[in-house]
Amino acid sequence: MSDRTMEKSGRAQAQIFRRVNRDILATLQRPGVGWAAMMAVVLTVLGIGVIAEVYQIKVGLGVAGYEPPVMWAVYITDFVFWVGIAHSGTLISAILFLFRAQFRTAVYRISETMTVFAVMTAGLFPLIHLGRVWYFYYLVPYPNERLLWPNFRSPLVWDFFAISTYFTISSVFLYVGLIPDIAVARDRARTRFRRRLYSVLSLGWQGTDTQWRHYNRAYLFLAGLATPLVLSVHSVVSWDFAMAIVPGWHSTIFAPYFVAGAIFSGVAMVITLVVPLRRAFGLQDYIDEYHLDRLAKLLLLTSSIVFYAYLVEFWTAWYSGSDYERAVFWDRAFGQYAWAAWIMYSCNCIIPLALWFRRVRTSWFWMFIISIFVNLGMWFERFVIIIQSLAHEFEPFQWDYYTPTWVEMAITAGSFAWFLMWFLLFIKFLPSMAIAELKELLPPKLKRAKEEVEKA
Amino acid sequence: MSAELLERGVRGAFYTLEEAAHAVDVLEENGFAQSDITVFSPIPTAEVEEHFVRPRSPVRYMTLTGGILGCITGFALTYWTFFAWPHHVGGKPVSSFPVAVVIMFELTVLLGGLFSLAAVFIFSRIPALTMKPGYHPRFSEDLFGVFVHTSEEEGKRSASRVLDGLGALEVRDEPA
Amino acid sequence: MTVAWALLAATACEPTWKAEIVQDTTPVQPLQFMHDVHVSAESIPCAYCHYSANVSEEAGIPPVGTCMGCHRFVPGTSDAFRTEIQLLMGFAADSQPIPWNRVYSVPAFVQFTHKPHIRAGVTCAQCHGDVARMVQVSRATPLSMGWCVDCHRTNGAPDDCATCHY
Amino acid sequence: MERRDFLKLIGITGAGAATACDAKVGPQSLIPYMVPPEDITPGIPTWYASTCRECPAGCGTHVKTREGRVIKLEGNPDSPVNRGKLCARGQAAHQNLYDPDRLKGPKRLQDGDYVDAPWEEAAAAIAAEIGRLRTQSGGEPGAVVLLTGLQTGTRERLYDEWAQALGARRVVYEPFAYEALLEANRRVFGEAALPAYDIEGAEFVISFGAEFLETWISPVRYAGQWARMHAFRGDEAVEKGIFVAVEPRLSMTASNADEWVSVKPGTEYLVALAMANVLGAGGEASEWTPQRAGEATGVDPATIERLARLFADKRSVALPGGISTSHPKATAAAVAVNLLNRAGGAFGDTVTLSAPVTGPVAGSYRAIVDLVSEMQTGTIQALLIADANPVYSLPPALGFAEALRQVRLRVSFSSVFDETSAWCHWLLPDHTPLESWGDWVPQQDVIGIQQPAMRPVFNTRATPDVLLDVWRAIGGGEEGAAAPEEATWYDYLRAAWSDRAPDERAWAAVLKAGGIWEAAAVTPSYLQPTDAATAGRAGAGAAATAEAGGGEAADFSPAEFEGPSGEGTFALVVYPQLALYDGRTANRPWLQELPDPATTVAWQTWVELHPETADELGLVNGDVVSVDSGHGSVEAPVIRYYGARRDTVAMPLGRGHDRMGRFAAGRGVNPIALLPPTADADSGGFAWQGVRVQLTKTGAKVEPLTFQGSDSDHGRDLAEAIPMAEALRLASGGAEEHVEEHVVGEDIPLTVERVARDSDSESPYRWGMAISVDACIGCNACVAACSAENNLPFVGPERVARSRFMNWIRIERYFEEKPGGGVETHHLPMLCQHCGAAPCEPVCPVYATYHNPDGLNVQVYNRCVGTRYCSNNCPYKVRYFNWFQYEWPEPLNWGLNPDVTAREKGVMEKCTYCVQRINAAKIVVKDQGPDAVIPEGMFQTACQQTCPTDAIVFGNLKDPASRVARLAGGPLAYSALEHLNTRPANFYLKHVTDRGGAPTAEPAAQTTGAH
Repeated sequence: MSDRTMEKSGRAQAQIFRRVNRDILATLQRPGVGWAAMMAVVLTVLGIGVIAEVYQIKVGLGVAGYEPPVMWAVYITDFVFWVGIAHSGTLISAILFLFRAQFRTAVYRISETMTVFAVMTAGLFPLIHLGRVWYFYYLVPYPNERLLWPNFRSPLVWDFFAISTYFTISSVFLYVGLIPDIAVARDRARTRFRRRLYSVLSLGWQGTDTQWRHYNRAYLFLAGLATPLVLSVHSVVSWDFAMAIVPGWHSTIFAPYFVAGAIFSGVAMVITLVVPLRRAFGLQDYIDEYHLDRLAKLLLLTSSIVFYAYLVEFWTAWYSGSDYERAVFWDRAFGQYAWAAWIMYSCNCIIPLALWFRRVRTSWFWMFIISIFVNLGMWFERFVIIIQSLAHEFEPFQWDYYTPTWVEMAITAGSFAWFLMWFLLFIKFLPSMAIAELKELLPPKLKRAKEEVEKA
Repeated sequence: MSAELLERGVRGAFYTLEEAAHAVDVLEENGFAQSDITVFSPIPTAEVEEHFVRPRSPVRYMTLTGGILGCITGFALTYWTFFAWPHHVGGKPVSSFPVAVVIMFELTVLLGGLFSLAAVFIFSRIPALTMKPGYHPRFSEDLFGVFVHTSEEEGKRSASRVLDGLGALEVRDEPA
Repeated sequence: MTVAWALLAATACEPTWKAEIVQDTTPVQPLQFMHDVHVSAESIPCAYCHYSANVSEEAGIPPVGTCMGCHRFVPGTSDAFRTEIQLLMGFAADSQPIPWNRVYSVPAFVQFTHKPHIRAGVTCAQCHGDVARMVQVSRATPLSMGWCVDCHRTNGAPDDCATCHY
Repeated sequence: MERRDFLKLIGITGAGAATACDAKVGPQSLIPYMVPPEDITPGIPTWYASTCRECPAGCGTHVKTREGRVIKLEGNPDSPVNRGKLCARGQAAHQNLYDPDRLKGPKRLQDGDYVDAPWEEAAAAIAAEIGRLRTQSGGEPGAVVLLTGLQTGTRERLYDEWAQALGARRVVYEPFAYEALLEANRRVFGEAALPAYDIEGAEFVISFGAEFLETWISPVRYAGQWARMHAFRGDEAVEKGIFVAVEPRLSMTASNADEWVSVKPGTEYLVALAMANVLGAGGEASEWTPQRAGEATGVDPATIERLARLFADKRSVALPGGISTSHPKATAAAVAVNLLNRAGGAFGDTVTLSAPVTGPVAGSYRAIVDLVSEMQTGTIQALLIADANPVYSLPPALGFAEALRQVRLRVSFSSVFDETSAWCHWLLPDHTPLESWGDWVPQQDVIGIQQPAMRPVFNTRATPDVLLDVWRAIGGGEEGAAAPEEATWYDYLRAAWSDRAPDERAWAAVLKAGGIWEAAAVTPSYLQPTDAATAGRAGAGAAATAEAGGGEAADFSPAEFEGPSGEGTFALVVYPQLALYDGRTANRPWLQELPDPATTVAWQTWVELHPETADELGLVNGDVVSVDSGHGSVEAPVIRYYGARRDTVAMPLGRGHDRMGRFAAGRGVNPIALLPPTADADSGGFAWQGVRVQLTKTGAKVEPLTFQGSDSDHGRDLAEAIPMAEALRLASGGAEEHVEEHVVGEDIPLTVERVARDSDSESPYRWGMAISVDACIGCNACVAACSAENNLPFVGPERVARSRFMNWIRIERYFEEKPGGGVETHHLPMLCQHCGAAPCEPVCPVYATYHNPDGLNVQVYNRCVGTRYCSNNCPYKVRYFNWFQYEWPEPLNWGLNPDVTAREKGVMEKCTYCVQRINAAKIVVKDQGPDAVIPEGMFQTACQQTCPTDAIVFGNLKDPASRVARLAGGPLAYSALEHLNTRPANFYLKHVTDRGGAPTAEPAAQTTGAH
């Protein structure tokens, strides 16, 4: 390569780098009316949720629709749903990082933030669901005057450890990834407040070779640690159910089944968030059909696993010869909660079959629609597993039918608002794409743009 | 280039990481110690690392330490509480290793991760209150910087010559 | 996040039993009964007044009649004493019980019983302090769960939860 | 309500010795007694023997008080009536005492409002008014009427004397007065009395509509007798008796029968008649061949013949009563059953007049009908009503309320403001029985004493005292006797007892014993076993009919049900519900919340429909239907019930009050509104049955407040049954046939030895239970006892609708299809199993539930954070969560047991095996040394204590000699959901079915109720 072509190529790269900076930092511009309107809606819904929760604490958990034997209901459904959402983030950022899957670059930041906020949302529900939330600290192992410790045999204590570890590690992972990009924002900040903010948050990052060297190592190890963690967290969550003797819960398939389901729902949520975000911020050059196609394939893969797990559940129930298992699964498909089960089967197994078609996989519209259905389906999956199994347990005297109340619906809606509030704040204050990594591995469209500049 | 900066060294800027890495090689050939050369990069610098003969990043040891510590803590915590006030539950034995494994695993990951974070902070010298000399905001944007720490006039001349010879750009604040 | 929750929860729901626990370790009594005089100087055994401690869960608070058994003949040796004894006479004359204030109390979910403790040879002072030297009775021990459990373990008493909580 | 609050009130309630002090003293105060009452030590319960007055049965009670407050009732073991047992109503009796809606003092009507009036003023005013009326009417008796419920003993004597002395008339009105039985017995025996039925001594019991396990005459006594006759526990190889119920709906009593013969309402007795005919009774009975009776009743003639043979072959008794003797042909029905008893040789054997039950009250409905017409004509000037609520319990068509308005002076002595009080000028609340002196004669040779267990809660006054005051104020008058010398009711009572208790020592002994029980043998000569009876049980000749009919021929035609007919019309059966009886107990929340044993409905009045009928009408549970009889109509939700006949609907009595208090008013409907004021012509008894109704779907829907999820146990090892023959073989040492079991580890099948090891090796105890499904009749007495002992809150209908009931013990009622058709009903008491390998324990994150050294599964309320994981993981679903802070409206909270923590919202709770009683026993037993062990029977759990059939046996499984260990090690023992290997400490004893007689395959015709 002659010096001249090299220089031309270098100039082209710099031009593209500048464009990356410009495009991504553009998302941080002063929020517009649309953003403010969305925020207003979100805060209102959140407010209603908070009121519902305060009312529930004051009056008692009975204001929710619990109907024994359904002692866990929508709150735990929400909990598992949000933990599930949290999973694809770390999967995309950590596992795909280790596998060097290039398409992750464009979407990993969004999915990581989604992870952190989803864990923050999920973490609320075990508390909301407690009968005496003001004694939640009984679950924390610390020396106390009662000389009592938590029971480490309880999957709920494992949950406490798993969720807090996961929250910590994924926050660390998100933050470490953000440091170089915050430095970019710092260097281009226009207002004093933002400059201050980003200076503090970037911790004085300069992108020197030494910093990058340790940074790369640490990032790799964090990815390495996060990978088993992401698998373990949803396994632990699944053990909340699998360790119980409830027919419909007590199953060895639960851990892999839950992990696959979590990734499934997480990828769907990524798509749900990315599609409007790309449009709103004009990031078409960064996220394109290539990414969508890859995400769709991941969705299809996990959908197939989930589908398989559903079928296996029925098969094991039949093959086990256990009357209780058989009764629960018969009831699941044809009983009082069949409506919920069939929503779940349609959304999670039937509708994603459309992803076998490339035209669907690369269609923004259809992918968005499918992702919404998958989200819905996965919420109902947890609803069915938790509520239907409990409603049809060993004791026929105690079979019953649960319906939620406004309090549960308000709190569920509030949890979405809580999640979206953080997400909206994030996209306006921190770079929602990995600038440094985008520069390193240009997305296809930018690569083509670079080549065009070089040719010119 | 400000006078203050010039007192501490010489800076050159390049369009590509390859050029910057090449400059490092040439500077070394010209007798500059690796420890005196800093490369600023807007992108992760996996390639550049090959040009430096620097010890392997010690982050790994911190991660390992954190992990082992977490594992031990997990075991100690569970077993201590088993016997601190033994309660019989579900007809199971008072101590139960499989239970400890879960806690051990979680704490391994937790402390491993936190120690890794600490390692980045410690070894990358962040949070940093002052900026390293030779930095320019465009190094977080589109250019790669090479800064040679030298206070001697001759060194400065030599470094400038080398960098100019390699086609380094004078860094200007260009509008983004 | 959790802190926020804790605050919310704590403000919304102060545990009801906490309000029922005596917070004041040295409450002012309606009349200044002097345990020191009665116990040390007059050597009256505790069970003379607290009559049901060895048979019941409650120690028993003496009726005014018990006081008057002696004070009909004991008018008091000093003005200060006489004032208090006059108060007592007042209660007796009006047939009004004396509204004492509690010094020791455990939450409602603790089923404490005096009898087995007395049978096991626990002295009154072990829990109630050296009342013989107290002018005004004040709480001498923390009555916390750890405190109970420690003593139970030291003395081989059961540390099963259902000993006290049911 | 906490323990300390008790202390604060010691001064108020200390049996009269203490003077009142400010009730608003805070919980941090310590209020001593002024003078400590001799029988009260703070912290130690004081017991008083008394007599239960919740129904006329008169069971003996022991009333437990703490610091001067009643906290629990238990049966008096010495009373021959109930032998230490109580029913659910008895267990809830102190909710009457602490009813927050009781009248708090005397009131009089002034300008449309009730205003407080002092007792003296009340007595004076009433005396003046009565005096004036007497003068006006010129001493004509009958202008003043004292209307009371059934009374016996001294109180009845006082009422009668009072009425006589003041020229008044006494009318006795009791809704269920057994007039037809009395009349039939008068015709047969020449004496209008209720005979003693020896259920215990019989081998074959056939009941014609007599709900003797629920409400009929003396249910606790009969339940005990029935259990001793019928329950097979496997501890002895003696074949037990057979029980057959002939009635138009599967009542709780019928559900315990080995065979329920479903019969058209109003024709039950034709079965009896045909049976008598088969046994050769002749006379009137000879017209009723099994074929003819079969056509009229819908019962297969072969069944009638088979039952007749059984009746003849065994020592038998036939019980007339309940719904089969409360229709327009009631007396004929009772005579028919008498004929059967006669023909089958039961007279003088299992049916005797040796100890007739309670005082005769013949004609009580007839008397009230007369009274109404007199009131309408204005003859009655003053009406004083005590212990009766006729406005509620009489059909509105009779017009009692309207007639009442014609009376010038109306006085109510009811302690609650009920439907009748609402029409009265004076409300002079009586003490509740727990505050009163009195006595009660449940049968000729038994007198129970009633003594106040605590000072009156409110400003109430014993009605006899008020009457005495009135009497004294009026004076003897011209022809009236002077008021008795005794100043008070107590003195009067004491004087009446002077024969039996001449001195204070004897009186104290009576009070301690709770009454006097003599085995008086008063056997009228004509009831001596006749030749016919001794010669052969089937041998009564034709002459017997005339003799048995007492010369007055009975008209044995089927009872006609009037009212609409055709499509969508049904015969209506109304029946007293077990918890609410005739409605008098409706304001007791525990009883409102007590699930009905048959339908498991609480807080509601329902319409029972057979599921197939409901399907035809397109009705599901909770669909509100309008029930119209032509005399009135009510709306109530449908409950589909396999025990209903296709041609019949049934409705329970007891609800539908519009007064009485917050728990009763506006709750459910009163089916009495549907009934015409028809009486049985022969006896004058009210015809509770006898009307047809039209059902119309209203389109409205309410939540059916049933407790039961599924009617079947789906073959899960919950309620297990074994044929009698097999049970006998096993009990006499036969080897168990090898059955393929799910083998889960070496512990299956569970043995009592294995379960006994599930406690600390150093602990001498492993508490456990042996619960006989065969003995359990589903009466829910245990539920009420548990509520009282363990401070179980009532949750109210809204929460029952969400299955949030809090009963630590519940009776699961499962139907099982019999191989030959028909249904078998199993009553399965379900409570915490205190498992050795409890699934609930390891999942609790905070050790709030764990296994204690004595083998209890302990729930620590104050440690619980409320994850509810334990409940999810409990296969028996016996853990209950406090969804709210459950409230005890003052003074209901006075009845809380201070030894049991009242739980806070957000915590889980469940059966503790009455750990407070275990701990109390431990503390006491260690007086004998640190290693002393609680002996068998030193204490009982509340459920065991009250179980009328002794279905629950609690004890130490580690003691091989204990009754529980022997039963649990017996051949009938099994564990619920055994193969889950939770190692429950509760062993169930199988339901013993297929007793001799009932064929294995039954003809379809008679199993209309089966499904």
